[in-house]
Amino acid sequence: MSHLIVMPIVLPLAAAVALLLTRFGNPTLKRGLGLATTLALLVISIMLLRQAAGGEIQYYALGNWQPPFGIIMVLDRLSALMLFVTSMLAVGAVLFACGGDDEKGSNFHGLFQLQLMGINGAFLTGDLFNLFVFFEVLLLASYALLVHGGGKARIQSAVHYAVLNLAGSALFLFAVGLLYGATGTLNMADMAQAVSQLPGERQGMVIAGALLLLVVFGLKAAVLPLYFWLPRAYASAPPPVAALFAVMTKIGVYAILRVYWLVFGDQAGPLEALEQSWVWWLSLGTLAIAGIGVLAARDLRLLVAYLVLVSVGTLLAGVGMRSPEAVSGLLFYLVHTTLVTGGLFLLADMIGVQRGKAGTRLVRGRIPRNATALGLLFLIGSMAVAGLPPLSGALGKVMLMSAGDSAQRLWFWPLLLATGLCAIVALSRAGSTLFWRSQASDDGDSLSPWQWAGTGWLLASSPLLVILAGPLAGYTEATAEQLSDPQPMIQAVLIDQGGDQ
Amino acid sequence: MEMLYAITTGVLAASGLYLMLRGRTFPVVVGLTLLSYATNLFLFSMGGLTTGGSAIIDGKSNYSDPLPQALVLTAIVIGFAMTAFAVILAMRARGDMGNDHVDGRKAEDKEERR
Amino acid sequence: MNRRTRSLLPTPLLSLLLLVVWLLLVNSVAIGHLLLGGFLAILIPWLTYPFWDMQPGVKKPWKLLRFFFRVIGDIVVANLQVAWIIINPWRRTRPHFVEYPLMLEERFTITLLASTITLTPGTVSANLRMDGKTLLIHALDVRDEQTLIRTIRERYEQPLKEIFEC
Amino acid sequence: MFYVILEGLISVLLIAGGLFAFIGSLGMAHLRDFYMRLHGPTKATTLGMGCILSGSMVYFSATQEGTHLQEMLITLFLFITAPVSAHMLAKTGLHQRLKYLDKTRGKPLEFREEEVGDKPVPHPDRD
Amino acid sequence: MTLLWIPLLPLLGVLVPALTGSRGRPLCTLATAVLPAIALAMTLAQLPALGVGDIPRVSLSWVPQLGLDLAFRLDGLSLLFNVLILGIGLLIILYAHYYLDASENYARFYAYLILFMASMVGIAMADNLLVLWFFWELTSLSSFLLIGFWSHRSEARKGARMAMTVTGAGGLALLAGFLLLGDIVGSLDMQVVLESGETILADPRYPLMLVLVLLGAFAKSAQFPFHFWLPHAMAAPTPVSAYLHSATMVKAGIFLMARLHPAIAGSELWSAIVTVVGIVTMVYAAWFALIKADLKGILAFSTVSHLGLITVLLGIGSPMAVLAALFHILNHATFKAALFMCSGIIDHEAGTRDLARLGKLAKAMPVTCVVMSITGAAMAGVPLFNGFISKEMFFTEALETHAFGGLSLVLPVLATIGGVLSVAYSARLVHAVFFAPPRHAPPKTPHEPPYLMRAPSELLAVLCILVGLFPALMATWLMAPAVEAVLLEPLEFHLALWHGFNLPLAMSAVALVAGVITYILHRKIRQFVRDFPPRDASRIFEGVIQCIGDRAERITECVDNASLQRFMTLLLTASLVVGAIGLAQMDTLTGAKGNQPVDGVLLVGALLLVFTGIGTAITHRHRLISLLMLSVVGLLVSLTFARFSAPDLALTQLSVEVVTMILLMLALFFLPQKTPRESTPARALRDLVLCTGLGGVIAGLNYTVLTRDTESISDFFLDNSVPGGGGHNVVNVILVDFRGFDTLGEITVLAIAGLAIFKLLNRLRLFMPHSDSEGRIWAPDRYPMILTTISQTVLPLALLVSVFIFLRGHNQPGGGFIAGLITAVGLILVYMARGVAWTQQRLDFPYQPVAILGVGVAALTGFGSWLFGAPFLTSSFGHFHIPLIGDIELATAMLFDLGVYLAVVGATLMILANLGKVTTPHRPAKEDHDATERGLHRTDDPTPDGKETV
Amino acid sequence: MLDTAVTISLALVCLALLLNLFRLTVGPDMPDRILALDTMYVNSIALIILMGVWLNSKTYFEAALLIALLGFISTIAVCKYLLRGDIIE
Ligand code: NA
Ligand code: NA
Repeated sequence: MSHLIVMPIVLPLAAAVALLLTRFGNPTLKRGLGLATTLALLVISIMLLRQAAGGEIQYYALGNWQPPFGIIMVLDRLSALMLFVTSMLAVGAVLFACGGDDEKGSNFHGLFQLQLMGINGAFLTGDLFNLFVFFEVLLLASYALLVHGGGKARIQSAVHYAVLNLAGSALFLFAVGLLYGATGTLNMADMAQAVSQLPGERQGMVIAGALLLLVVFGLKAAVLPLYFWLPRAYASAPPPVAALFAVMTKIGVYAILRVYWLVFGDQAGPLEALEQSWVWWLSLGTLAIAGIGVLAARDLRLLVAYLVLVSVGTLLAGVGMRSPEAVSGLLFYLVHTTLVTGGLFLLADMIGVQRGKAGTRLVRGRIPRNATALGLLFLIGSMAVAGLPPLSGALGKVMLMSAGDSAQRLWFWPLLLATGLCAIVALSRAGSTLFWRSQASDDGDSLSPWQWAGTGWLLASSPLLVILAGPLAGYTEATAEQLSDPQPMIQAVLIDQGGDQ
Repeated sequence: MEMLYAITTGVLAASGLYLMLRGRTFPVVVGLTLLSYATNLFLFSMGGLTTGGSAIIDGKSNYSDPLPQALVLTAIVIGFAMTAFAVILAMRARGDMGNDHVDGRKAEDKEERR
Repeated sequence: MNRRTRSLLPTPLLSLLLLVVWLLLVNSVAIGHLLLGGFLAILIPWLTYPFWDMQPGVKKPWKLLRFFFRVIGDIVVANLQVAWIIINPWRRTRPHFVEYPLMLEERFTITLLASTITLTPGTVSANLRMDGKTLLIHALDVRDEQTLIRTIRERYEQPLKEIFEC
Repeated sequence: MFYVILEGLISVLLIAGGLFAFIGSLGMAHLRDFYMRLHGPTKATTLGMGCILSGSMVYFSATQEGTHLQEMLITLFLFITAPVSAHMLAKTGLHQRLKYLDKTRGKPLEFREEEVGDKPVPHPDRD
Repeated sequence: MTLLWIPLLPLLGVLVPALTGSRGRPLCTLATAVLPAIALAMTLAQLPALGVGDIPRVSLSWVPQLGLDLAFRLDGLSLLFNVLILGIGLLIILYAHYYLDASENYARFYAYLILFMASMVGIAMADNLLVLWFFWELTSLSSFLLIGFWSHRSEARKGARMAMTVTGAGGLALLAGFLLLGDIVGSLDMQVVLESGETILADPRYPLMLVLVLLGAFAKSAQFPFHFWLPHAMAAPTPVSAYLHSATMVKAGIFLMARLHPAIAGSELWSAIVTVVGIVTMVYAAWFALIKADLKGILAFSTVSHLGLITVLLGIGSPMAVLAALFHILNHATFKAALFMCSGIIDHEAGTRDLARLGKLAKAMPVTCVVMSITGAAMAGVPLFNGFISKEMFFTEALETHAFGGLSLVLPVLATIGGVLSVAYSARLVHAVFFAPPRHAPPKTPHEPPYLMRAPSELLAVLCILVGLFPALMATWLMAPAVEAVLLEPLEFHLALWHGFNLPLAMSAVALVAGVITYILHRKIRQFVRDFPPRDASRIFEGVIQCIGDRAERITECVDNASLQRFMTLLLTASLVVGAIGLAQMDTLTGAKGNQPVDGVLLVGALLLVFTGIGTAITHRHRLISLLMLSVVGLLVSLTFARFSAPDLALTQLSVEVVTMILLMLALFFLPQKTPRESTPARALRDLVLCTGLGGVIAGLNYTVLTRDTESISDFFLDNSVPGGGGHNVVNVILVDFRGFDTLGEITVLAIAGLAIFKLLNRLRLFMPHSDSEGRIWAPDRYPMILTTISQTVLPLALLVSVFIFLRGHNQPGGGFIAGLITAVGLILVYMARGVAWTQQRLDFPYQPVAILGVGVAALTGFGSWLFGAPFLTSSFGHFHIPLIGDIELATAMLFDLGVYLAVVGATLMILANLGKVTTPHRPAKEDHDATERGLHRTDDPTPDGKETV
Repeated sequence: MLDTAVTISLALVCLALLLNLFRLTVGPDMPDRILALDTMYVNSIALIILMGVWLNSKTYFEAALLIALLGFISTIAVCKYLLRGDIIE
């Protein structure tokens, strides 16, 4: 019996407990523990990735209570991939934090591990209410991390972020309640089963529940009318936190994929693809508004935040296409965009620190002391995020563009390309302002090697993704295939109850 | 009875939501609490309304649905944690911004930019 | 601060109270519950000992019992009187703020007295002045201030002083 | 016969309790100043609760096995806590110098401006 | 495999300058040149294979899902371009060695240059559409870096951004075009694409695809109307201009048209678009070349013009036109690169490129003068130089095409006009610089540059002559395979200087004569032009970008106005819409189960709830009243739970209620006591409508669920609670066993809340009012004696009740959570009654570790099951008989519940006590003073005062 | 007989609660409202106990116990708030 599946949740929890038991400990020790745990999570996630790559869907029944009664953690290709992305991102963020950001407030590493626990839990769980619980874990941890270090902007954006998400949590509960009331179960696979045999008199309840859930996930993912919390929150968050936040919107995307491809898959009859038109049109709107935001941003961090929004729009458009090719493409793009935007948040901070008073504002300021290295990283990051070849963004975009039918392309291509152009314009303007349009100067805070390591780790992933594009695309393709047929999942979880036990 | 219950839930939710739409942090937090009461009542009722029973195995048969109860219990705790965080965040925001507007604005420029 | 050494049974009265409460809670006098209750009755006072002021010992337990029943009786009578005041709209009330000079000196006994006054309908201990020497009482319907003071003194304060302070 | 008497007893206790609770609240609702209203609820807490709890004790002792004295605990707890509430409420009322009926005799120190001597201070909210 | 090294070597070469940069410039230059030189040699080595009709190709699988292979080919066209790119590139490296100032970062410059070179080679050799696009975009990027190399200059930055934007946009269009093309063909493989011309032309998506591809090509090759970026790219150092903007990058668009010629040309649409755009560009740019005053500006516009010429030829598309196009590519590259280098030399030596300040340089720079004259003549199409031959061929093709029916005559006319202008600006270039007197003196005294700086241009000038004289000998070996690659079949042709007296020759003659005349008149022309307001493309472009940026900012500000109320409105509206949609799907609101009867208590309860719920909202401006209303709602909700058979919930709700009230009041102290009236009536009404709507939807959904029966998984819990979970209280068994994982998450949330709040309270600035909202100074009595005395009685009782509630939780209502809250409330009461200092002295354990320990204990219970080979959180229980005490049941779930208890106590105290603590040291000391003055002495204040008056 | 008695008692307690609500709403001063709240707590104990008798179930006893033990703390807190502003000082 392998406990590996649950490790991404319980390991950070254990580490967090160890880290938090004393409020004031040796910072080196804390860093070491935080880093070691994060690296261990990376190793674990790679092992899980290899396990999942085989195609078998495994689950882990907590408390040995079998589904649909107990809570299960499900490992399929999708969840393994998300775990992997998270731990990759986390390594970069923790490395960076060790450069000094962790000491700017209390309990950074402990909270960071708890945040990881929440995120990993959200990716693994096969139970809708448990998903709510993990959402709350990751949200509260993110509130705490968002205000790490304090400052007006952080507090202000935290108010918006927290209040909106609290309302979202309430809506989540309404949705879970409705779905339980209509289907009598909380296990998502079981719910899928129940939806396929749903009497007509309860259809409206399921629709309302499912769409409310979509609102909640849309809020997390930051889709058009619900994205407003994102730009300021991300722009003001402490850099390692902002980096980790790069995966937060993806949780929303993941949740949409998970719930709607499983519960409202082809077995759902009239309820199949319930979310599709909503997601599709709103994602296009998001893409458009994000592109405008990218052009409007007068601050590097805000710019990156809007680029995150662009990636959300792009990803959700992939979800909205609702085809296996699109899912494959969006997953590839997801890996890329998460790591790269995370790296860009870190980089933005490094640049801001070195520019003194100008900070990350896109105005004439002094030239960063390590302009060459920073410039190179900025170049890599910008190219990747703008979708310029030969970096990973281009591949992801091409994969998404190749998916979808011609009616969808008619909308998607122009928007995607236009936002790409917006990104190019904005980033070239930003780059030329930051690295060119400035006075040279020798002062400015020096950067810690940890910060270089963290940023480098994340940005280097983009070229790496290009080199490994073949295998990764193969994996995402298989993932999409696995996702598009809910039957094996239902069987693995419900009928084949022996499972891995 | 069910109708009465549903109306009550709806009214509580509406009141909470109305408060959440106010422009100052404290009413928003109060609204949040009120909304979570409504949410809990809603979630609780998903197992049906049982009179004179309980979810305690005692040989009688009038059991209420224990699962929603457990869920609501969890939701209550989480709601408390969230309320606590929100209200202290409101405090902090007031401390940092000098006013308690949800957008951190002074009272003067409140209305025109919504 | 004067942190006293913890003895095994620092406050026997409290321990007794806790044991009784425990047995009432579990609604059983089984030996197991007695043992557990006894254990808790010792453990909890031991744990909360620092939170207690110096506790006056009960000098005359039987007087305490008599005091208790007297108060119960007074409560019943006063209840009826006050209920009559409330439901009879023609009855004229004679509210009065009475400043009651305290004889008692211990915090605990003062609290007991104030509580007793409040529990008896018709009078409420409204304020204990910060010097601890005067208790302001609001009475719903009294004919004469001095009578009230005398009654309280004789029926409650004197016994309490005897029970705890002498 | 015994049960009829018992049932009667329980009924009387419960109704009496309800009545006292009601009268207490009635007093709280219609007496004329805060300090007088404060007297109302003491009824509910003392005799009202006492009657209802006794009724319940008798009822459960009669219908279920064993004796049921747990309700005493509620009375005990109420006797401990209710006076503090009332006391604190009265303190608050005095602090706020809530108006009392003119016919109230005795003018305590707490109401004498010249003794307390503080003047209103602008509240920082009015910014 | 050697083929792979040709693009790869230059790519690796990017690192060379970076590595050798510190070793001095000569070594760096040399080292940088090595790899491209090898690549050039390897390219030439493939020539024999081409001779026999083979096309060397190499392909590595990359992303098969996408049809993307790392594939390269080296056909004639690639070869031609490789020779240009690498050959001229090497010359440029040499030239740049001398051109750049000593202070400049040559290593970086070389790196950029090589990066560019590599991407161009990649374009030329790409054998997969996507690979081509990859390198295509890389050229945009590297040219961005190169143009902006002198980053301190504003025009360099602007020029770079403009080039990036225009070519980047074109690149995106190209991508769309390529994907469409790939879709039409079914493959991205270049060979397949080239062989599918007929399929492509027949496809309905062809026009769209064609436009997209051409957009990319035109943007890159600076064709009208995308020409404007190129002159501004001249802000780059001259080696860059010479390389990118004459010889190579701008040719990428041309290359693309040539490359895809077999696949996408051959339609009328193609000829129409390409020819028209080409001819317009040619004339239009030539005109501007004539009136520009900047040396490089003239060259830039002339480049645009010549690119237009080549475009026209490709648009005409006949085999000979293709040949002419390719030949002109070669010729243009040689003379224009040389011209740029010369202009760079002049700029370098004279310190200016402004024609007004240059003149009579023939004496000071004789060699440069000769070189520039030769190459200028080649550009003008003077016989004996290479430009003449290709231009002659162009005139021939212009005459021969009939693509435009009756209007076909327009083409040769326009071509001739272009020729005239071309001669005029060439003449002006040479004459004004070297022979005419300057109007102002140049900043530096000009002299010849070092020999090796001149050498590349001299070499190119010689080539111009040699090709001009012996075209067949000099160029056929390059042209033949190139033409074959474009036409997909060999073409019989003979390149010759002399074709006899014919119409094209006449056109050339006209062009020469009229050109010279035009030059003589050009001052008047320029005078005429000056009357028009100048339209600087850069300023317009910047203006447009700025305008777009501002507009974007305004839109963003307008949409995202940083108002939480709007965001919340949107969120709620979205919920309302989806909820209503769901509700609308219900046939009947009331389900089969129907309503149970209502009794009076329920009615009163509902009435109270509704009343206080609405009351909370109505009274929200008086915050404390609102809070009291809320408290009643909490109480009634717990009564509701009790009423509907959920004692655990009632207990939990009650205890949470108390803690919440304390919490909210603690916080309210630091907040305004009243909310100002802010909402306009319209707004309040809107909110009211929205909330009523959403509340109605929620009520409706609740009602639909309540009146329908659903079979659920709950029976399992009822059945297995005792046998499987060892507890009779099913709710508790679910919490600590069946769904213990939820509970673990839940106490984690609670602990995190504590941590987060600790963070928020750190260095909190406080607004501590010294009076209440009515202006009353606070009461002096901090710790009312009766309260303190009672609190010390309640605490042990609360602890006892906690133990009771905890121990019975598994079988009766209760459990760790409620027990924890009761304990916490007991302690909070002590805090309230006796203050922080007093309590803290007696309660000297830190709360954070307690909370975390609780989470840890719960987690450890989970790990414990691993020892028995069971999944995380698997519970076990057993009944034990202990003498005297009797049977007791012990379950691991109890341990878990203990963790819950600890976490709750710790977290709650962490929140409340920390919050309470915040105020203590800050409290104004004034009050104590006042209290003393008023004679309200405190005789028995238990608090050591010293600490508080800090 | 018992049923009637319980019903009458319940009705009286409900009426009491409504009267409390009246006082809570009209005030006029904060202490009045707090008093109403405090009384509501006590009356709800009565309600719970009566419900227990009505349903012949002791399941709700702890809820009543808890109100008796902890209910006053809200009242104390609000009073302390009005007196001192800071309830934990
Ligand atoms: Na429980
Ligand atoms: Na739970």
